[in-house]
Amino acid sequence: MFKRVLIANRGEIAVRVIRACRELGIETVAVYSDADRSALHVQYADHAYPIGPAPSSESYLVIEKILDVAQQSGADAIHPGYGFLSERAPFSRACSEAGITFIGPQPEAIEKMGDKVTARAIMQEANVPVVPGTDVLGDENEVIAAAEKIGFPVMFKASAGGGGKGMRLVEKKEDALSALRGVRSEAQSSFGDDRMYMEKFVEKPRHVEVQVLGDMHGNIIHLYERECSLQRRHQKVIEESPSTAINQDVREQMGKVAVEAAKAVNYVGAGTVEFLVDAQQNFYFLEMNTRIQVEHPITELVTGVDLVKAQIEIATGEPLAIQQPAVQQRGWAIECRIYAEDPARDFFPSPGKIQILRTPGGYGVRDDSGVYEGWEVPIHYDPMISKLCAYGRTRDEAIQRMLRALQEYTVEGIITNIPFHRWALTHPRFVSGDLDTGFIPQEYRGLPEEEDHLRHEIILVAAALAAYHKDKELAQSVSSPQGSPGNVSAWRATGWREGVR
Amino acid sequence: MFKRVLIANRGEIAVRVIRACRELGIETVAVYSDADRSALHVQYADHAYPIGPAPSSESYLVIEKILDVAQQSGADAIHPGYGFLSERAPFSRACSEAGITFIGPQPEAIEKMGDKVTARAIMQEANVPVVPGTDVLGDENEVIAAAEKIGFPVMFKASAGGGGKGMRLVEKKEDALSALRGVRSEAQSSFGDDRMYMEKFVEKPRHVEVQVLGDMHGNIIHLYERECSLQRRHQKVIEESPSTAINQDVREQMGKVAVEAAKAVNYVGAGTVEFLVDAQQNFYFLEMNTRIQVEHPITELVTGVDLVKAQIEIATGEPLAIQQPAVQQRGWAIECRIYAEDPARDFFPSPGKIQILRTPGGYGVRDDSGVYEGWEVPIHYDPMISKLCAYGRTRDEAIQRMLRALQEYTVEGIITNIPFHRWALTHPRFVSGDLDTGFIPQEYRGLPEEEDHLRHEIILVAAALAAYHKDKELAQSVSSPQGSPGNVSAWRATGWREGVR
Amino acid sequence: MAYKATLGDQTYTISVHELDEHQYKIVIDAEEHIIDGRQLTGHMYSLIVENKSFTVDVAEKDDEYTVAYEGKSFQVGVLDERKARRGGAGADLGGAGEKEVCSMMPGKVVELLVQAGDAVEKDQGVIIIEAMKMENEIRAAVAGTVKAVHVEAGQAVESGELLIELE
Amino acid sequence: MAYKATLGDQTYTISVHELDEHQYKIVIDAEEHIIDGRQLTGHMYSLIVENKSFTVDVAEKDDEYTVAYEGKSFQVGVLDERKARRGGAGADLGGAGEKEVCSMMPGKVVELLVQAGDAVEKDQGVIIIEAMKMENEIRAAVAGTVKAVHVEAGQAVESGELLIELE
Repeated sequence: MFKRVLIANRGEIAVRVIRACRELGIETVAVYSDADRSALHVQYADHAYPIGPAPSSESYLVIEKILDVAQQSGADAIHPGYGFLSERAPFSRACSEAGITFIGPQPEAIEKMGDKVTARAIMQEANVPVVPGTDVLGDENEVIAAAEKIGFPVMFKASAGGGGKGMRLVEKKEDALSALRGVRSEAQSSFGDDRMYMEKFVEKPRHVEVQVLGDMHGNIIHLYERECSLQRRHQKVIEESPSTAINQDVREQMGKVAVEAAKAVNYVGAGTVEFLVDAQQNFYFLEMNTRIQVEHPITELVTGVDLVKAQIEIATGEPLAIQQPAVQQRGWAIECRIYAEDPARDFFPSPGKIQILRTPGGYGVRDDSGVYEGWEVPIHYDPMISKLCAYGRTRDEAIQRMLRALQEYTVEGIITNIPFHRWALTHPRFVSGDLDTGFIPQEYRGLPEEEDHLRHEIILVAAALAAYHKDKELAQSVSSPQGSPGNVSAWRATGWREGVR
Repeated sequence: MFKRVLIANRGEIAVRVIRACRELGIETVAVYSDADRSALHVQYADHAYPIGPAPSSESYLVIEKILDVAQQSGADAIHPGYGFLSERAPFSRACSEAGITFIGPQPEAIEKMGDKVTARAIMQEANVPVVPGTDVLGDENEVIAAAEKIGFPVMFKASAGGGGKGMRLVEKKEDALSALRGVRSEAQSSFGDDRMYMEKFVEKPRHVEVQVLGDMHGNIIHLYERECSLQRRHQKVIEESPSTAINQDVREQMGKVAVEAAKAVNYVGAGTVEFLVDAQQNFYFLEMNTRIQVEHPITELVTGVDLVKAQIEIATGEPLAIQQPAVQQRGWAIECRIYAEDPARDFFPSPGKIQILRTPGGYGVRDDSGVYEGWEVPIHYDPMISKLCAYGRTRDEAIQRMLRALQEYTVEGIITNIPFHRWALTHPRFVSGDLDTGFIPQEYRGLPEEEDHLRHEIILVAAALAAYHKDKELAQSVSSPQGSPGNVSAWRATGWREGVR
Repeated sequence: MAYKATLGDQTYTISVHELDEHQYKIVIDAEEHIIDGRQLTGHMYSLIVENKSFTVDVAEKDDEYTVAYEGKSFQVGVLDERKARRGGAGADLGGAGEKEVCSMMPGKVVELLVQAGDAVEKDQGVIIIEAMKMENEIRAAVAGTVKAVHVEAGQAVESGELLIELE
Repeated sequence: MAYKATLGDQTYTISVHELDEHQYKIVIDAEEHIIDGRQLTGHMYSLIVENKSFTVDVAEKDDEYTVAYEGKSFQVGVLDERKARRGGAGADLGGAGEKEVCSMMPGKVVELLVQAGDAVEKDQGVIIIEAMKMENEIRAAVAGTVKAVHVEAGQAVESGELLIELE
């Protein structure tokens, strides 16, 4: 087992990895940018090293700085989390060259899966179903011809794309040329690579992904699926496991296909094979994420397997601790990503100081938080402050438990999307499992107005009482300037209001 | 389903029941004594009613007051939690008479199981193994004769006893008469009933109990066992499920016997059949608790069944939602009861104001708390402030996760037994599962002294920095009396220290 | 004490009478409530009103109270009656506010979409601010002409900072 | 600034030098440490010392600091050097304390096991206090004779309250 692991990340995933290490008796090394000196992951780690200015391009993304700290701190392995350097083959390679274990797949697997066109070809070779589409396309004529052959609607996709960038839906021939220019320029500016290809657009698609684990001894297993159809701007918002999109036959088949996909690149570590599923439960390979996924906790809740620990054990060369037949789904788990954003104002980001934080507890509730009361959520990183998961014996129980947990979850000082989650979880289409990736744009028209007389009364009563006490306090301090302030009720609240907009 | 449930309890179990109700869409009614106006369960409930002075004999134990509130508030059912009125047959009966559903077994089952001698006779009738022993005994001669027949060591037990009261171990004949007088007077003063009986004392006994659920349609299932051998003064401190005391055969057999025991009293609701297990894995019926048990969460974690919800569903007349073959143990769960008591000073109670509370999170950690930061733990009730559970795929994982969670758990202002739990969970006998009910008195000799140079340095550094900032602040306030205190670092801490002893 | 309170677009007359420790009679527009109110800690308060239990967080600044309840925040302006007669804060912000485009969050100016002298429509995007890895377009609340641009691309801005003035 | 600090039965000489914002040099008995220290919130502080990360809670009262770290609390008496020379607080409590039997917790007196004039042995139980449903026997720290009993059965007592005096 490793002696000391460096976590090349921040926020909740850094805390998640630190917890796994602690449970394995491994020391942890945190790295932090100037904006993160007071961040939670720095507190939780045994060791902590500064790595530069707030922008991640000058800190968390700088391979040399991470490796320097690894060497200084005596770390024998690096866990990259997700995002940042987690899917950069050069980083994986640089780790090996520095004699430090990269907790993740080999650079070759990252490279193969990182290039969409290569991945597609490998998958076709391995008989993994892919969305009908093309190889890399050349000039405009070739693009138009390919689109007509596949049949509109089609998706134009950047070959180096990912995370929702460099994609465009083209509904009819007339739109093709401007879409082509758009994708190429976005691909060039975002990835430095303007190659693109094309896929058939799957209508009412659902996003279902399969978790896999592979060890260094050639064993690869899957841990069933997660459904991530609830997305906004291609960012997942709510995930669940199992999926309501597929029946048990398709589920088993999809698991087998995911294992085949991973085998095709001799995959080692934790990875996720993403599929598009259509209304007939046909599924098509979309891409493979060669890292731990944000939404991994719901798989842990349903299968009972600690995926981050599995990653670490695999990286030490241990064979998988669990075999395929022992992997069983039990119950249902849902994850709501708690974002610092305002669902009432087009999801504008809402960084700032968390003045009040009360997290839910009790049975079946899991909170993976990256923040604490009193911390100022910085503007430099993504707005996810926590992942709230609910587990239940049935999907209905998981939904009801999540609603209960959301009700207990109090965050003040910044605005969060908690009210959005409540809206989504009570939407008839969500309740019935009738989802697709267009759900939010189709259904969300802002938060419902709740005209509630009782609610208004409580708000008014609370404000009036606070005002009354403020006045009383003022009156007393005037009449007895030497009076101890401790004798006065402290109804008057200060400070928190500073952070309220 | 019920419309509104009154919870005739306080603390974490009241919060637990409120959460279950909320997830079922049921409104909740809290009751509170004068000491509990600001308690957590009052905040969590939809409705709240005062029921009198702090002593529970004048509030939580007064049947008429509870029923009054039930009627006033329009509650159609009452959940009694554990302790207080939960095992009082007259309360169950009074509820029925008032037309309010008692969420628990019928009064007859409570009565039969509440009287140890009656319960023993019923169990023998049902072929449930009991510890060799006697019926109710008469005069001294009869007691001595019975003890000699069974063979020392024996246990003298009050017929109406429970919860560790009215029990005495008698090792040899010479001790018998004074023990007899002791038990009788304790039984008379505690239960108003001085009848006593006798049992063979099982050496190195382990306490293993089986959770059962019975519905109104005659279905009774078990949800496997919990081991509760870690006790101090007959109070459980750490529990786990499964138990390391028994093998799979014994486990299945014990489950079947527990169902037989429950069937013998036509049991309806959630109940627990407690057994003593000896070193040869013989098990003997000890008693049946006719209520939800403090340690029910570990069964929920291992089986995936929400026991409090099951109680409520059963009380509405629904058949059990789960059948015996579907009940499966998966993984391992441990519960540590967090008590406000000082493990360094003979576990003296430590009520007071909770100045700082930071609870652990992440995968496999469940905290059922009855308190919050800023609350003053009252002197009137039992010292349990929270139940911390850890779940793991294996026992080792559960232990390591619990240690990690205990490390994250911060409570200041009052003293807790968290350091005791760390000691216990790392004790070689605990790690190897070599437990019996004498573990704590045999092994615990106070907290280990950790002479750690680094720790001392950190303590000194923190205190010195705080002193430095206090001095700096004082100097600045002297030199610029009009200066805004906001400009000065707030290193100087106040308030919390008030509660520190 | 008597107050004028503003919540949303409604104004209420409220009076508060202390009956006993923690016990209050509060009259909102002639509707009477008996309240048991306790400060639990910091900004957290427990109110029991006719045996219904509510937990709220309250914060105050300049006679504006923020009350957070069940995951939503509400702004309540509270003035005592004398101040209210004089016309205190919270009356209104005037129409001027709409002509000022302010940042809705701290962040960095990515791009200016208009310059001084440009005509803008209502809801037209005028500036892009980046925060938390997201680019957010800020729009004009009213039609008008750009009078002044107070920031430049690349600049860091605070929440509420004036970015662009229209006329 | 230079201090005398007492932790357990040891006394240390400590000096604190502010190098830069949040950066300090702290010398404990000639051992030098460079510290990055931040107040995170309330009583919670983050210290990074030679790239090791520590989170502690600190509270102060009358030159006595309580430092909570990893679930344990430590008492540190800190005096600046001038005060220390004058012999300030924290020196010692004197032998008198041992002859005073005080309540270790708030609770209720259940039973007095001794009365004025009784001889008591060291560790002899002298009074039973109930708190949290538990009866707790409080013992004499030294042998002696009961000089005065300050409470009676049934009475509520505070933590630290003087119960019985010995002589």
